[in-house]
Amino acid sequence: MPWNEIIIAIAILTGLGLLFSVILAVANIKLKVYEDPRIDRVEELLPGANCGACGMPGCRAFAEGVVKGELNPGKCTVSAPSGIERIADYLGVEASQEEKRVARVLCAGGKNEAHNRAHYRGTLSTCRGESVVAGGPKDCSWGCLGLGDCAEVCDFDAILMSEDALPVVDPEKCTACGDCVEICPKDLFTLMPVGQRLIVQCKSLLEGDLATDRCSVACNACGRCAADAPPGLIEIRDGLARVNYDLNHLAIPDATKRCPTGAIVWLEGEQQFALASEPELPLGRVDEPNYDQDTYYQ
Amino acid sequence: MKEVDEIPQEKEPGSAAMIATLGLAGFLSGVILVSVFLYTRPIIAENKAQALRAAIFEILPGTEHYEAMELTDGTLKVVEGSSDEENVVYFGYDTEGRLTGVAIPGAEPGYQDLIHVIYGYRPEEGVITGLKVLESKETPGLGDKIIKDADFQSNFDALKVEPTIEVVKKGEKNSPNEVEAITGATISSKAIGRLLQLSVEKWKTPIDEYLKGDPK
Amino acid sequence: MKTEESINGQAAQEFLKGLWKENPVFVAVLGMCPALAVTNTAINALAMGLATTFVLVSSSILVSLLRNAIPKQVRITAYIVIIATFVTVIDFLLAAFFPDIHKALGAFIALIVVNCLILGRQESFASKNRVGMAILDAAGMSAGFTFALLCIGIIREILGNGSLFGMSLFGAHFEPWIVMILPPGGFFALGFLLLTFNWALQKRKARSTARTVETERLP
Amino acid sequence: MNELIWIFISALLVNNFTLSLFLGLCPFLGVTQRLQTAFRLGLANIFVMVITAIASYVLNTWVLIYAPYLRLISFIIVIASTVQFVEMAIKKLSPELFKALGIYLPLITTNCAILGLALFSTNKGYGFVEGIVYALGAGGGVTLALVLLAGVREETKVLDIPKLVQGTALNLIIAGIVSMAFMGFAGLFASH
Amino acid sequence: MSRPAMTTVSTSPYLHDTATTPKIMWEVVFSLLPMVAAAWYFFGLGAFMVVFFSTMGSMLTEFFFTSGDRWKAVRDGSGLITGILLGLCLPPGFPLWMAFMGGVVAIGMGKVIWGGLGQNVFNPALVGRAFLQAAFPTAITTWSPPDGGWFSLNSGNAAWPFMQADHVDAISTATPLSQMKFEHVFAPTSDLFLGNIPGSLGETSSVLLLLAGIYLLVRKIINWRIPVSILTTVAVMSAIFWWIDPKVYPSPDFMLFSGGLLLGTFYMATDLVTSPITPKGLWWYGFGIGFFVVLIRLWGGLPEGVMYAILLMNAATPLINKFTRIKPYGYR
Amino acid sequence: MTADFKISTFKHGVHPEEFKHLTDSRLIEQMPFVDEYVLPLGQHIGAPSIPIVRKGQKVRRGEKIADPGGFVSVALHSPVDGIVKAIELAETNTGQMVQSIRIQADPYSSQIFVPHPPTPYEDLSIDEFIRSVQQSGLVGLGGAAFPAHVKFKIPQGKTCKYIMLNGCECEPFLTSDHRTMVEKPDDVIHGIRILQHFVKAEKVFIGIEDNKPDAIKVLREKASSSGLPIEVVSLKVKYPQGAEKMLITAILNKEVPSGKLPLDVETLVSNVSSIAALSEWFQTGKPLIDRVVTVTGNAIRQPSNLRVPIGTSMNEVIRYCGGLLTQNIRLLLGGPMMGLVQRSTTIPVVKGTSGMLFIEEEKIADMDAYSCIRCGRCVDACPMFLNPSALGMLAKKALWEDMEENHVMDCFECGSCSFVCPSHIPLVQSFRVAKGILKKRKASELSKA
Ligand SMILES: Cc1cc2nc3c(=O)[nH]c(=O)nc-3n(C[C@H](O)[C@H](O)[C@H](O)COP(=O)(O)O)c2cc1C
Ligand SMILES: Cc1cc2nc3c(=O)[nH]c(=O)nc-3n(C[C@H](O)[C@H](O)[C@H](O)COP(=O)(O)O)c2cc1C
Ligand SMILES: Cc1cc2nc3c(=O)[nH]c(=O)nc-3n(C[C@H](O)[C@H](O)[C@H](O)COP(=O)(O)O)c2cc1C
Ligand SMILES: Cc1cc2nc3c(=O)[nH]c(=O)nc-3n(C[C@H](O)[C@H](O)[C@H](O)CO)c2cc1C
Ligand code: SF4
Ligand code: SF4
Ligand code: SF4
Ligand code: SF4
Ligand code: FES
Repeated sequence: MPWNEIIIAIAILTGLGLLFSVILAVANIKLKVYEDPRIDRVEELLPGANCGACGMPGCRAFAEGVVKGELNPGKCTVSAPSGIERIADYLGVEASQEEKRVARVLCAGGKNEAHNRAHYRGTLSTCRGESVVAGGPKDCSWGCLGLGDCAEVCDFDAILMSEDALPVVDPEKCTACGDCVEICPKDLFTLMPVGQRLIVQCKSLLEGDLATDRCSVACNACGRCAADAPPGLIEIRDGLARVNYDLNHLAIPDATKRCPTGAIVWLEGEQQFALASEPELPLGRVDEPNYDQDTYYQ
Repeated sequence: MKEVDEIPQEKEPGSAAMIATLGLAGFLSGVILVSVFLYTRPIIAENKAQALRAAIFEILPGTEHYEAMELTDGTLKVVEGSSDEENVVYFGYDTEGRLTGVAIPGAEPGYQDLIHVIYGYRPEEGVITGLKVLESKETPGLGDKIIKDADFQSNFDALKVEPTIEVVKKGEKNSPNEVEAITGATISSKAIGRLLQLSVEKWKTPIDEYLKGDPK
Repeated sequence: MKTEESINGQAAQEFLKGLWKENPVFVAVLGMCPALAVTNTAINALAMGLATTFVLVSSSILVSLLRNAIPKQVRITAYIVIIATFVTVIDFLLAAFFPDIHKALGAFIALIVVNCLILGRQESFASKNRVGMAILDAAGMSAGFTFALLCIGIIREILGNGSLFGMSLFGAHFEPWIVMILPPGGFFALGFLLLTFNWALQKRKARSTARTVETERLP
Repeated sequence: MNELIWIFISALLVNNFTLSLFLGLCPFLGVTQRLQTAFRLGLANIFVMVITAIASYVLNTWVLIYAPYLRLISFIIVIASTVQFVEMAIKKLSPELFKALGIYLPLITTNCAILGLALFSTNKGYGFVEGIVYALGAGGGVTLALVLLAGVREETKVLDIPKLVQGTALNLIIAGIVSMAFMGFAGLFASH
Repeated sequence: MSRPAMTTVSTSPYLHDTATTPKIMWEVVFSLLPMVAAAWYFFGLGAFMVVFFSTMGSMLTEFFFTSGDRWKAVRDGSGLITGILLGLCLPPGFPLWMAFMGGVVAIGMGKVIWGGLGQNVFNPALVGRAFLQAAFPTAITTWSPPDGGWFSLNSGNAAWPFMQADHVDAISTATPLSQMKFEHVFAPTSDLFLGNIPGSLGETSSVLLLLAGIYLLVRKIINWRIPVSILTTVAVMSAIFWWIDPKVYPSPDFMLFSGGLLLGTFYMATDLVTSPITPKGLWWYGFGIGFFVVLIRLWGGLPEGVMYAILLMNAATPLINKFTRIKPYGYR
Repeated sequence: MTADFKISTFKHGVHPEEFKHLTDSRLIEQMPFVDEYVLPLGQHIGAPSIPIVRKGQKVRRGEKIADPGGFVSVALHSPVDGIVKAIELAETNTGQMVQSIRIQADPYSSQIFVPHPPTPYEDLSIDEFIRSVQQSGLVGLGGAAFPAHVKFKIPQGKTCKYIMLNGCECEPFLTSDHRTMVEKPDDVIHGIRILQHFVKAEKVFIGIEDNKPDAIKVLREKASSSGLPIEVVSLKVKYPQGAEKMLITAILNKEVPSGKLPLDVETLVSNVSSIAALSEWFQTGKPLIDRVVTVTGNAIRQPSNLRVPIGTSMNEVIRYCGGLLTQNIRLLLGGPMMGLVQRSTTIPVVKGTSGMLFIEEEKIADMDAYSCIRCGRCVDACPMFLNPSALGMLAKKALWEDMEENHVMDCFECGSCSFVCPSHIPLVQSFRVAKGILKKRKASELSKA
């Protein structure tokens, strides 16, 4: 047996191991820097492949971004979906809870209710694009142009365009990020607490027939809702019914009953979604809801 | 989800644990590696030697055994085992102990990277008797014809090194010191030519001197 | 308490995910260097796959066994030592018993150490799971890796050399597409494989969504 | 001097680590979404490569002469620990530098290009200066490849790339085309 | 209430220049026809067939793989340019099936994958050509000399698909550039100028190329900065080395008129889509191409580097655009 | 360097066909009075005016009917003798419904404006002058309808070395400024005299494109006899020569820094017609109750230059000009390059209406759009030296922040880039969109902060 070689080999490796572990141990004590402990936790939940597929330089950097809220855990394409969920849940636990707000659309004049005044000819078929050309083809100059810029911009797929070419917000998916508020050229979105159920879905300042000539569901400022509602809740100002949400607790569906055009509505069912927080997920869930294979390849 | 909380909150490991772990890992790995190494070393050495032997027998026809010689301070000395490989050549002898030629390894940049070859050289006649490419990254199907192309290889059946080795286009060879290039791989062919020329220049004198001093 | 069946199911899942759903090459885009560098022939691809399998499975076992003993700060170094040991072992073994393959794979055997896939699996799986699961995971991942390498290797060898596992396919007059065994060919082969998979997935998705729409329409 | 230039050019262009030797592809395909990130990763790469060249020279000269077959494992231990140490040091001493470069270090430690550099330069028998020049060339080549790909990828954000192709598939094809373009450098300065 | 008649609205401006993208493309196609004719004249029918097959390859790919309006894509003429240019940078005896495949790769990998016209980063014709060069290096460097027969077909042309060409009649000659590189023989400039030399189909006649280039410049289809900077860089750099050692290094006029430099300069480097858009960027781009051409020609392993130089600078174009932003009015 | 031989211009820009021959030799006619006038309260940039009349109230021609709604706002006057019929929402040229005063003309009135004696402007203090201009309802007639008095008030610490009169009228088709210069050169010169009295500039330039030699000639004659430091500069015909930044660059060879005003390069730019109107206010007391409008295009029977009372319905203008040649037309307010397309012809002429352009719908070719081929024509056209190609591609992907970084906010929407783009990419349109979103974002950030 060439003991000599054996001893050298073992000595070299043990020596290197010891040497560097000492260096690292010292460094670990001397060069310690405080960091948010959640970063470690998230890093642990990540695959640790340091592959960079998320666009960040390594898992730790990604974890930092996630903890800071700058990144979506879903950007990690290597992690199994359940892992991503766990991270989201881990961080979600610490997120503060207030009443959920959602985006509401203040126009009900889809293509069947509100007609166009002009043909638009052009290759930029977006609401924004049309709105800079004579304010858009729609006769009602406040109304939704129906080309779905809002649906396009929503990162959470919370907006779908209805057959009537009107956006429909899914309150469950909406995170009140405000992107749709920003994009809509007609300023038709507002973010409001889900508890506000009495909504005037019209922004037209025209009164009477002038309003309803342009759109069959416009608010014509007849004042019936204001009469039927508890005093002070609804006011007619500048040709439009306006709900005073400071008195929201007084709101009742009856106010909408006599509206001749249906411009004021009481949200119910799917559109309402009054639950303040999401229901508890079942423990140990490993299924993959809505998981999209395509995201793997992005 | 509650699962998260089940992940044990590790307490800060002490430095001693770190040092011990790595030291131990090094130790164990040393043990494993040295055992595998000792077990495979003779086999690998045998493989290598066999490959070398095969190459030498191929480029020095009639060789029965060979001897490694190292160039130190301008003179050739017999060496045992491995050594600085750049300066080692192999003297081949036939069954009767007559010199069949010298196998000389060499390397030169080709189209992609260094081309490593070993070639047989007969000092008495000043001819190259064969060439084997040991390693090349030349383009498969093009530059790597220097390995397989029979026409190209036949250049080195008896290539005169005097006055100098020249590379010419295919079909233009008309004297024994010329190498016919491979069409479409002129660069690789030229690299071989250059390699041989430089290598012969380097080795000719020491070999001649050695043979003069040691007439076998 | 989990039932036997669900454990089996989970085990099968751990193994299968590596083959397709979390395939290291096609999906996670890990271990790209060997996947492209040594896949110019099918046989090299297979050999590389098997060598990686050996290293991945053995080191996963060890890491999983030692997962509670290794301090956090030095875990990467410790894993690397483990991996490097196994790589050196397979390097010696190949050199001793398959010298040709050893030569063809060249430095890329040594580079298995730094194959992102292997360290990644230790970090994300073996160090957090029991040995059984770790083995299954490693085996699945290696199988997926080998499978992917083989796919690429087969394409590149057929097009770039007109042969498969060294057997000539199209006769002597075939004009090989040399580019396929050159570096760009590696990129192209994997690129077009991914393209094809995307296409197939999209097709399948289109079909399945078409079906759901139909069922929705039923009363 | 000529020799050094050849080593540099060869590692930078002719035998570009990423595009012709297939080393360090994971970050090449992963961390090239943004130009700035890619460039910094490249710089960090150069840095680690130089450290590696030094470390491997030290190991080769003073340690591994006794047991050359331990090369792989010794290299990897030394590189991994040194980089980890440097990372800690930078983090402590200069948080800005850490933000700019340091966070890329873990991504590189476990990267083929680094170990490849150590192994290749040992195989080629490079000395100290040659080793460092080789490291600079190789690191420069990796940076070049990273930056080129990142530039093109940033551009693809404004292009109408079909959905089918987006992502890795396109990156690979871009890499393939750039790699074909780099084939033009083959044999550069070799015959002179 | 009766509704007013619907009017039509669209965005300003309501006046437009007469140039349209298809018009520009077709004008380039027509300017290429003399080159095709010259190729036929110098090399015979085979040369035309090479151009024809590469064009068919690109047009068919364009048609079958374009998503969206495929007729519109085919009609705009840009695929035709790609096909013709690809054909023009292939050697005369090139197997037709390879030329066809080049067209497929050019459009498939160089254009369709990127989303069609205007979206590609690399010059499609050169992607095709680089692919062919890497796939079939022997075939693409087998040059037949100009032979003058109007209907002569080279036996290389007729190889079966996917099979090797057997060049029975191929008296493979060296192009002026490979003579320069491997034998240090420099062809006389007058031959280079008129086109009586072996080489790719479109590379041979400098006179025609110059005329076409001037036409494109005058019509403002191509940006003058690109040819000016490329040609200046090549001329200056080669002049310096020629002055150092005229035996080893070729003269500037040889460098300018040999190989694919003029074709590349006037038609390929200037491809609108794949060249930078900022004025300063165009200078850098041209300089880079010139520099790489000289580098590869003088010291590289390959005799010709125009294609690689352009592809490399194509890859750098997004970076160039980014770092040579135009300074807007009011920021100076 | 004598002024006579210098032909100045700016860099980049485009050369659209001019079509000025349709109206450039037609004298300005007075548009007859009609039954009803609609006067939107927000015809100008800035706060809307505040009505001071009630429904049913009688008003006289030239009587003030609305006060300025703030400093950046002007008064509004009745263009006719008549009765206020309503104050209600009415559609205007922006496509928006705006509060407007509707006046029923008195059919029995002679509608004669009784001139006041000239105001002795020399006696006014600068503040009185500014207030007086604000009361005259004068806004810039060059298109933007920016309250003129705001421009005339040189803020503390700023100096104004040059006054520059913009007589370029670079938009194709339009000739209203041209005719004003030719027919009312004295008003222009007198306006300069008044303004010069308060501003005291070193030099007054009148920039005129050299396709209006008659205007150049007559103004040069008048200028030389005026005793004022006026130089009439002949400018190369190039669009958008009339944009104030381009005008300044052409004449002074200076650039207005980004986000800054001409005053930052010590210059005051005003349209020639605005200055003529200024002179009228001080000489006769006539506020801005009418303006010259070029009615032109291939779809109107009688292209003309008309002096139209503000508030006249466009339908009436069409009727007066002999009607439309076809029903299928497109109406643009302003020129063809920057003009605003209209959805209907029932809107009033407002202070900013410099031209009404009727184009046959069939003559507007349907344009196939292609991807940007990066031909760089837009880059060579953009007078602001932007990169419309890059901006257009960013806009397509809704990358607004990147567009801001690429200076989209400096774009003044001249349309040169869209004009030259061979791929017919709706460049300006998407820049308007981007600017809209960015402005909205900034506003919401401000309100949050
Ligand atoms: C992809 C590719 C690979 C090449 N590989 C080699 C090679 O391995 N060896 C070589 O000498 N030339 C190689 N070449 C260079 C060309 O074939 C070159 O034109 C040739 O060497 C010139 O020789 P010729 O004068 O016989 O045509 C390659 C070219 C390309 C495009
Ligand atoms: C072959 C050729 C070379 C040119 N060289 C220059 C030149 O070196 N410098 C230059 O300013 N214009 C040159 N021009 C003119 C330009 O095309 C262009 O007309 C000029 O730059 C106008 O720029 P501007 O519109 O920004 O004023 C050249 C034109 C051609 C056709
Ligand atoms: C693209 C563009 C073109 C313009 N063209 C003219 C023009 O031809 N004549 C003009 O008087 N003003 C034109 N303007 C408006 C001027 O920039 C400037 O606002 C005006 O001359 C100032 O005078 P005012 O306030 O009296 O209108 C143009 C503006 C832009 C943005
Ligand atoms: C001046 C000019 C040069 C062109 N050059 C090329 C070329 O070299 N290769 C090519 O494939 N297409 C060329 N085209 C066509 C077209 O621009 C090209 O296919 C686009 O890259 C496709 O998106 C050219 C077009 C023009 C107008
Ligand atoms: S963005 Fe506004 S206008 Fe467009 S569809 Fe949505 S709500 Fe309607
Ligand atoms: S864009 Fe944001 S606020 Fe609007 S619907 Fe989507 S999630 Fe809600
Ligand atoms: S003019 Fe049009 S096609 Fe040309 S670069 Fe500009 S946007 Fe692109
Ligand atoms: S519209 Fe804007 S971007 Fe286009 S040319 Fe005019 S200023 Fe430039
Ligand atoms: S395998 Fe080489 S970097 Fe990942």
